[in-house]
Amino acid sequence: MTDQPTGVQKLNIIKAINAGLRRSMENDAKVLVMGEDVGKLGGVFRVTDGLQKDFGEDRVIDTPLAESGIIGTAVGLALRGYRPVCEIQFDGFVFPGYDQIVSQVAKMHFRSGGRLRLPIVIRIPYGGSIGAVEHHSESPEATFAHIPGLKVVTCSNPLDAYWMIQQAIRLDDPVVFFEPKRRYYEKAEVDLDGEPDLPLESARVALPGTDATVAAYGPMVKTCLDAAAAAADDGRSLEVIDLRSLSPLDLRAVYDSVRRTGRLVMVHEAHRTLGVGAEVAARVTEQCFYSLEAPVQRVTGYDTPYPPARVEEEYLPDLDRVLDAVDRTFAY
Amino acid sequence: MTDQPTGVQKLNIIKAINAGLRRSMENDAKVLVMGEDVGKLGGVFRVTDGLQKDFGEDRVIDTPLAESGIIGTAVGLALRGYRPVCEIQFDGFVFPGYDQIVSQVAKMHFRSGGRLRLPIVIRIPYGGSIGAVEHHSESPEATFAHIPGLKVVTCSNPLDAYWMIQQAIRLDDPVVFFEPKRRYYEKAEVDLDGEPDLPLESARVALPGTDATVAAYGPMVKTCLDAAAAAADDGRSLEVIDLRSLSPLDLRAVYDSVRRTGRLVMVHEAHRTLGVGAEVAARVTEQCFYSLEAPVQRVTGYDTPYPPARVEEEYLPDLDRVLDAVDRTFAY
Amino acid sequence: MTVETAAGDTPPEPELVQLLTPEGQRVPSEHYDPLIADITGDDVRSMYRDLVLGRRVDSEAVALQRQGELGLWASLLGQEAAQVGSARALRPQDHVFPTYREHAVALCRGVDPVKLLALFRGVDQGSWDAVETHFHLYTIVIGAQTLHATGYAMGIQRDGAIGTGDPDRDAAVIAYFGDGATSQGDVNEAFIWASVTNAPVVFFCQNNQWAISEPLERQTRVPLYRRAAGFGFPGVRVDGNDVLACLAVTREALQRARDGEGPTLVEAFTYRMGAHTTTDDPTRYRLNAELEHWKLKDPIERVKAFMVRGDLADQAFFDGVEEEADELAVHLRAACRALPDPTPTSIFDHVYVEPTPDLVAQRESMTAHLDSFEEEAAR
Amino acid sequence: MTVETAAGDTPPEPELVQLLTPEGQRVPSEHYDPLIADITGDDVRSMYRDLVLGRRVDSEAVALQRQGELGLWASLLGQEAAQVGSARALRPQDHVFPTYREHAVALCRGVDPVKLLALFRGVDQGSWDAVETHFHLYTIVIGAQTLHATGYAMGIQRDGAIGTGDPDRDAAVIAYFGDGATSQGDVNEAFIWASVTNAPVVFFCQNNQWAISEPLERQTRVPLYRRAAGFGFPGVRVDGNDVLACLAVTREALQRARDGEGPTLVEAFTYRMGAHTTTDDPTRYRLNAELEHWKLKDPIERVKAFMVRGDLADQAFFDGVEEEADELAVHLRAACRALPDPTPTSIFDHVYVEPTPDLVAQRESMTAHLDSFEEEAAR
Ligand SMILES: Cc1ncc(C[n+]2csc(CCOP(=O)(O)OP(=O)(O)O)c2C)c(N)n1
Ligand SMILES: Cc1ncc(C[n+]2csc(CCOP(=O)(O)OP(=O)(O)O)c2C)c(N)n1
Ligand SMILES: [Mg+2]
Ligand SMILES: [Mg+2]
Repeated sequence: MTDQPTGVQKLNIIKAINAGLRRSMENDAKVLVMGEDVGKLGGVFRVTDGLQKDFGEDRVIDTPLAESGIIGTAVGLALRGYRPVCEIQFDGFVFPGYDQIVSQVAKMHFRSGGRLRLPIVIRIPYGGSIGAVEHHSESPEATFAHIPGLKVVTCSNPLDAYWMIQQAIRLDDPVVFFEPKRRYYEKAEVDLDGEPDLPLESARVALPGTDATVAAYGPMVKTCLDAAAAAADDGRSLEVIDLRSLSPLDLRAVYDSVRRTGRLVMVHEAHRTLGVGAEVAARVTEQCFYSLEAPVQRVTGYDTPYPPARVEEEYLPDLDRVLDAVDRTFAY
Repeated sequence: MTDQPTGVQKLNIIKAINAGLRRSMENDAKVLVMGEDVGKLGGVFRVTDGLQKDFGEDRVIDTPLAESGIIGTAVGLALRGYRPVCEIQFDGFVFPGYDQIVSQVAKMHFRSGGRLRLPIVIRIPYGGSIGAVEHHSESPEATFAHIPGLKVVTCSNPLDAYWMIQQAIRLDDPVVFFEPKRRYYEKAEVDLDGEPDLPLESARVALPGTDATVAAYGPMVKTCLDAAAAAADDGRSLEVIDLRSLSPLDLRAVYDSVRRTGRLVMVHEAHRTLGVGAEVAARVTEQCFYSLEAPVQRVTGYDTPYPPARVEEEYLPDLDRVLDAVDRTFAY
Repeated sequence: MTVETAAGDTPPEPELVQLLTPEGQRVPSEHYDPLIADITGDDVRSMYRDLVLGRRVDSEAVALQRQGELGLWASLLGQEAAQVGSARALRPQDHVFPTYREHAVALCRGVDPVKLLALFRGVDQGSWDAVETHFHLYTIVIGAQTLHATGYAMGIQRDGAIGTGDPDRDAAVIAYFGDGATSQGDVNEAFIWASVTNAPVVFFCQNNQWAISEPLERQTRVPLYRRAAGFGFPGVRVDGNDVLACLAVTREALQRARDGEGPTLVEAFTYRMGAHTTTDDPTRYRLNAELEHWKLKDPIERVKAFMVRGDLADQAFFDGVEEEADELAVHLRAACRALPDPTPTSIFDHVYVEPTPDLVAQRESMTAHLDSFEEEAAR
Repeated sequence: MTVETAAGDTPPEPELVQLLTPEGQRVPSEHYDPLIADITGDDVRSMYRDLVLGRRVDSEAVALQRQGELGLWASLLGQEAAQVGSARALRPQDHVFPTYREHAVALCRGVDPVKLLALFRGVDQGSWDAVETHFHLYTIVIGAQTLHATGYAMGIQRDGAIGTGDPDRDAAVIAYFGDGATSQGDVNEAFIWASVTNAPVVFFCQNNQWAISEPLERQTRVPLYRRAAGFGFPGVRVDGNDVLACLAVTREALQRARDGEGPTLVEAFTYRMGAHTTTDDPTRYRLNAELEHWKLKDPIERVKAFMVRGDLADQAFFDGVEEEADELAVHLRAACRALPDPTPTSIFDHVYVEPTPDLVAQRESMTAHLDSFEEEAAR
C-alpha cells in the first residue's frame, strides 16, 4: 500500500491525475503505466511522479523511445489481462503510434466479435499557449474522434481530471485521454474520497445562462468562462457547456441549451476545418433547425500549421474572439 | 521516349491514371514513381503498369515494405529536386506513414518560411464495395483534410483521373490523391491531348438540377448520379456536385446550388462523425443560413469499423439511402 | 580497425539448420538431435498428417475462392513445414500471433478451419476464440502483431510465468511474420522492446523470398536472421521446408524464452509456391524455373520419403491420411457454403462494449430503412 | 550450431576509435592516421575555435533562456567534438540532416547562430537557407530526418553524383540522431532503405547515453554501432569526445558513401553534460558522479592539451579565441533581443505555395479582428 492521498485537497490538474492514477493502481493490480520518462522522472510534466517508486518498475515502465511500440505492446499487455495507461509525451508525438491506435486498438473488440477487449488508456497532454517549439502544442483530437471504436475524452479542471482518468481506466473500451497542458497548473478543491457526479461520457453545464450558448472542451473551457464573465458585465448571459466527451459526443445539454437560446458558439484550439466544431455544428443544425436564430459560429485555431510561439496567442481563440462570435450570432 | 498514348480513347480510371503518370514522367524527368510492387507488377491494380519497363528502375522504384519509409524518403527526394509520386497500396495501409505525412510533408514549406517545397503526390486507392478483407476498403480522407499544408483531392471518373493526376504532380504543394477503387474499371472517353477544363481545386457540377442539391466525391458521385436518374423518373430534379477537392474545399458551386434549391444532401463512404460531410454541413449552414429549407442531410458510412465484406453494401450509402435523404429534406 | 565487415566480405554463411534432406535423408546434428530425441514414429506420422491436412485446407480454399465462395485466400503452399514444425513446438500455455497465412498453425492449435474460411469469405473478421486457442486474430497490417506478441510476452513476465522451471507454467509467445515485414518499423521496434525487456517471445520469420512481387533483395542485402545480433539476441536460419528442423529450432527458441533467456529470431528459409493471394499473378514477376527448383524441395514429399525410408508408415497410412483430407475437404466445402451472412445490423455490435447512443440511433435508422423495403415489398 | 552469440557471450568489444586521449596525447592508428594526415596546425587551431565558439553559442543560449529571451534551448554541452569533428569531415557539396541539438554543426556549415536562437525564441521554425547551407531544418520528431537524409541520398545517386571520382562532385549525406532515436521505427527503416539502395548516407548517432531521463539500456542491450551489421553495412564506434577521431571516422564513412559504397553507421560515444533541455532537471534521474567522471573527458580540454603539448598554439591564440567567443556572445545577446516578433497574419503565409481562398478569408477575419482593437484604442 502506498500513501494514497485522501480528503478534500487543493490540487492542480497534474496532481489530480497523479492521484487518480495512484488510486487506480491501488485498486487494481492490473493497471500499468508506460511511456517515455514516466519512471524516475515522473514524466516531463510530473504527472506520474512517484508512481514508479511506489509501484515498481514492472508496473511503471520506462519504455524505449518509440510510440508505435508503446501502443503496440500495450495491445499485447491488454490481451494478457493488463490495463495499460500509456503516456504520449506531447500531442505532436502521437502520430508514429497512429497506425496502432486506429487499425489495432480501435478495432480489436469489433474484429473479434466482442471476444477481446482492450482496456487501454492513451494519455495525451495537448494544446498550445505554453511557449513551446514545434509539435508540442497541437490539438489532434479530431483525428481520433473520427475513428469508431475509440472513446475520446478531455478534462478541463482538476475535479474532472481526477475522476475522468479513473473512469477511463475502469472502462473496458480503449480511451484517448486528452489533458489540457496549458491548464495543468490551475488549482481547485478536489474531494478525493467522493464519487464522480457524472458518467465519463457526459457533457456538463459549466455555467448556466440564457442569451447564447457557448460549447467548448479542455483548455478552452476556462477561456469561455472568462468570456462569459466579461459578457455578464455587459449584461449578456452566456451558458457555457464543457463537452468533456468528444467520442461519443454528448450533445444533449447543447441541444437543450440551444433550444432555449437559439445561438451557439463552438470553441476549440484545433484547426477549424474538420475540427470537432464541424460535427457539433452539423448535429446541432440537424437537431435544432427551427430553434437556431443564427448559424453555429466556430471560434477555432486557424487552418495553418501551429505557428511559432511568439505568435501563438493570435492563432489561438481567446476571450475577445469568443465574444466577437457571440456578437455575430446576435447580428442575425 | 516511350509510347505515349494520344488522341481520344476509351479508358477506365486505372488506364487514365496510368496515362497521366506516363505523360507526367515524359514531360518532367524529375517525376518518380515509388511504392510497394509498382515496378514489374505494375501495382496490385496495375496503375503503374509498364512504367518501370519504359522509365527504368531509377524512376519507378519498388520500395521496401514500409509506408513511413516510402513517405520519408520521398521527402528527401523532393528536397533534392525530384517529384515523387508515392503509391500506398490500400487506404488502410497509409497509417504507418501518417506521421511523416502530417508532421513532415504537410509542414515543411511552412516551417522553412516558404524556402522549401515538397511537390509530393501520395496516391491512395480508397473506399469499399470490392469484397475485400479488412483494411482494404477504408475512406480516411478526413484525417488528411483536417491537416493544413496538405491538399486532398479525389477523382470520380476517367477524364478527371487523367487530368487531376497530372495537375497534382505539377503542383508544388504536397497532394494526397484518393482514387475510387470500386470505380477503377468504369470507362469513359478521354481526350488525351486536350487541356483540363478545370483547375485541380475546383468542384464540378456533374448534373444540373433544380429541386435539391446532392454533393459527393470519388466513388459516391456515380451513386448520386444514379440516384438523380431515379429521382428524375419520379419527377424530381437533383443537382449533383462532384467536390473533387476536399482540401481546400471548394463549395462555391454548392452554395450557388443550395441558394437555388434550399436543400442539400451530402454523401460519402467515410464514417459520419467528423467525415467531410460535417464540414460541408457546417459551412453551408454558415453561408446559406437563410436559404436552407432543411438541415443538411448526411448519407455516410456508419460510425462502425468497416464491416466484413458480406455486409458492406448495407454499410455503404446507396441509391436508396440517398433518395431517402432527399425525401427527408422535403419533409421540412 | 573497428569498421565491421560489410556485406561483401562477411564470414562464410553458417549452414542452414537441416535435419531432413529434400530426399528425406536424416542429417545428424549434435546440437539439434537431442531437441527432438523424444519424437516417436507416431509423432512423425501425426506431423505428416498435419502437413497434408494443412495443404488440403489450403487447396480447398483456393478452389472455393475460384468458385466465388471466398472473397480472397492467401495460400500457404510450400510453407507447411515451417508452420507445422514451429506450431508443434508450442506447449498449450504458449501463445501465437499470426499474420494472414498461418492456416496450418491454426489447424495445429485446434482452430476450426471453417472459421478461417469465414474470414476470407467476408462473413466476419476472425470468429475463433483467441483466449481458448491461444491463437490470436489474423493481422493484415504488416508487422503490427509483432508488437502485440512482445507486449503479451511482457505480460507473461509480469505474471511470473517464465523461469520457474515448471514445464506446465512457463510460457512463451511466438510471432509469425514474413520477409517483407522485416522492413516495417513495427517489427524492428518489437525487436528492440523484446531485447530491452528480455521478453519471452520467438520471432518466427517465414522467409518465403517474396513480398507480393518484390524479391528478398528489396528488403535486405544480408540474410535476415543476422538482423537479430544487432539487436542483442540470437538469430538462426533453418530450412523452412524441413519440418523436423523447424520443430527443433523453434523448440530451442521457445525454451530459451520460457527459461527467461529472452527473444530469438528464427528465419525459416522457404518459398511461396503459390501466388501471393488468389488475386495475384506471379507470372508477371518471377520465373517458372524458380518454382520448379523449389518443387524439388517440397516439405511434404521429404517427410514422406523419410517415413518410407525408415519404415515409419505403410501405404495404408498414407491412404488413410489422404482419405481424411478428402473428408475434410468435403466438410469444408459444405460448411463454407452454409456459413450464414451476418445480419446488417450486426455491424453495430461490438464497436464498444456497451452500445453508445449514437450507434443505437444509427442502428435504428438502418432498421427503419431496411424495413421500408419490406413494407414496399409487402404492398 | 548456428545460434548466433547472444548478448552475454559476445566477443570482446573492439576498441573505441580514439586518436586523442583525454589527456591530449595523440594515439597512433595505422588505419586512421592516413585519413587525417593532411590536418595542419592551422586546421587544429581552427577546429579548436569551432569547439569553443560552439560551446559559447550554447552557454549564451542557455543564459538567454534563463533570462526569458528564449522559450527553450537544447544544450550541446559535451558533444562539441562529435559535432565539430563530423562537420569538418563534410565537403561543400555534402548535405546535413540534423536533430535539434546540432548547433556546432550548424556553425561549421555557416548557419548564422542567431537563426538558431530565433527558432528557440519562438520567432520562426527555422529561417536559415537549407539549400544554400546544405544544412537542413532541425527535426524534432525523433528519427524522422533519417528517412529524409536517406531519400536525399537516393536523389544524389539519381543525379549521378557518386562514384565518379571527381572530389568536387561526388556527394554524401549525413544524418544526425541520438541514442534514443535508434528505437524509432523510422530510423530502422532508414537503415533498411539505405542498405537496400546502397545510398550515400552516413548515420551519425551521438550516443550521449541519455534520452531525456532514460539511460541507454532502455534502448538497447548491445552497443549501438553493432546494429548496422544486421542491416548489412558497417558500424563503427568512435570516441565522441575526440574531435580528431570523429573527423577521421566520419571522413572515411563519407568517402565510402561518395565512392558509391553505401551507408555507414557511426556511433559517437559521448555524454550529455547538461540537462536534456532547459526545462529538464537531470538531478532527478542521474548521479552527479557520472557527470564528474565525464568532465575528465572534456572534448575541448583534450584538444587544448594536445595543442599545448605539441606547441600548436600559444596563450595569445587561446586568449584570442576566448575574446572572439566573448564578442560572439555580446553579438548574440543583442541580436537575439532585437529579433522582431512575427506579425500575426504571417501565419497564413507559406501554408501553401499559393494562398487558398479559405486562408485568404481567415487572414481577413484575423485582420478585421485585430483592427477592431486599434479602432477601440483610437476611440
Ligand atoms: C502496412 C501494410 N502495407 C501493405 C500491405 C499490403 N500487403 C499485404 S501482404 C504484402 C506483402 C507481405 O510480404 P511478407 O511480409 O513477405 O509476407 P508474405 O505475404 O510473403 O507471407 C503487402 C505489401 C499490408 N497488408 N500492410
Ligand atoms: C516522436 C517523438 N517522441 C517523443 C519526443 C520527445 N523527446 C524529445 S527529445 C527526446 C529524447 C531524445 O533522445 P536521443 O535520441 O538520445 O537524443 P538527445 O536528446 O539525447 O540528443 C524525447 C523523448 C519527440 N521529440 N519525438
Ligand atoms: Mg514473403
Ligand atoms: Mg541521447
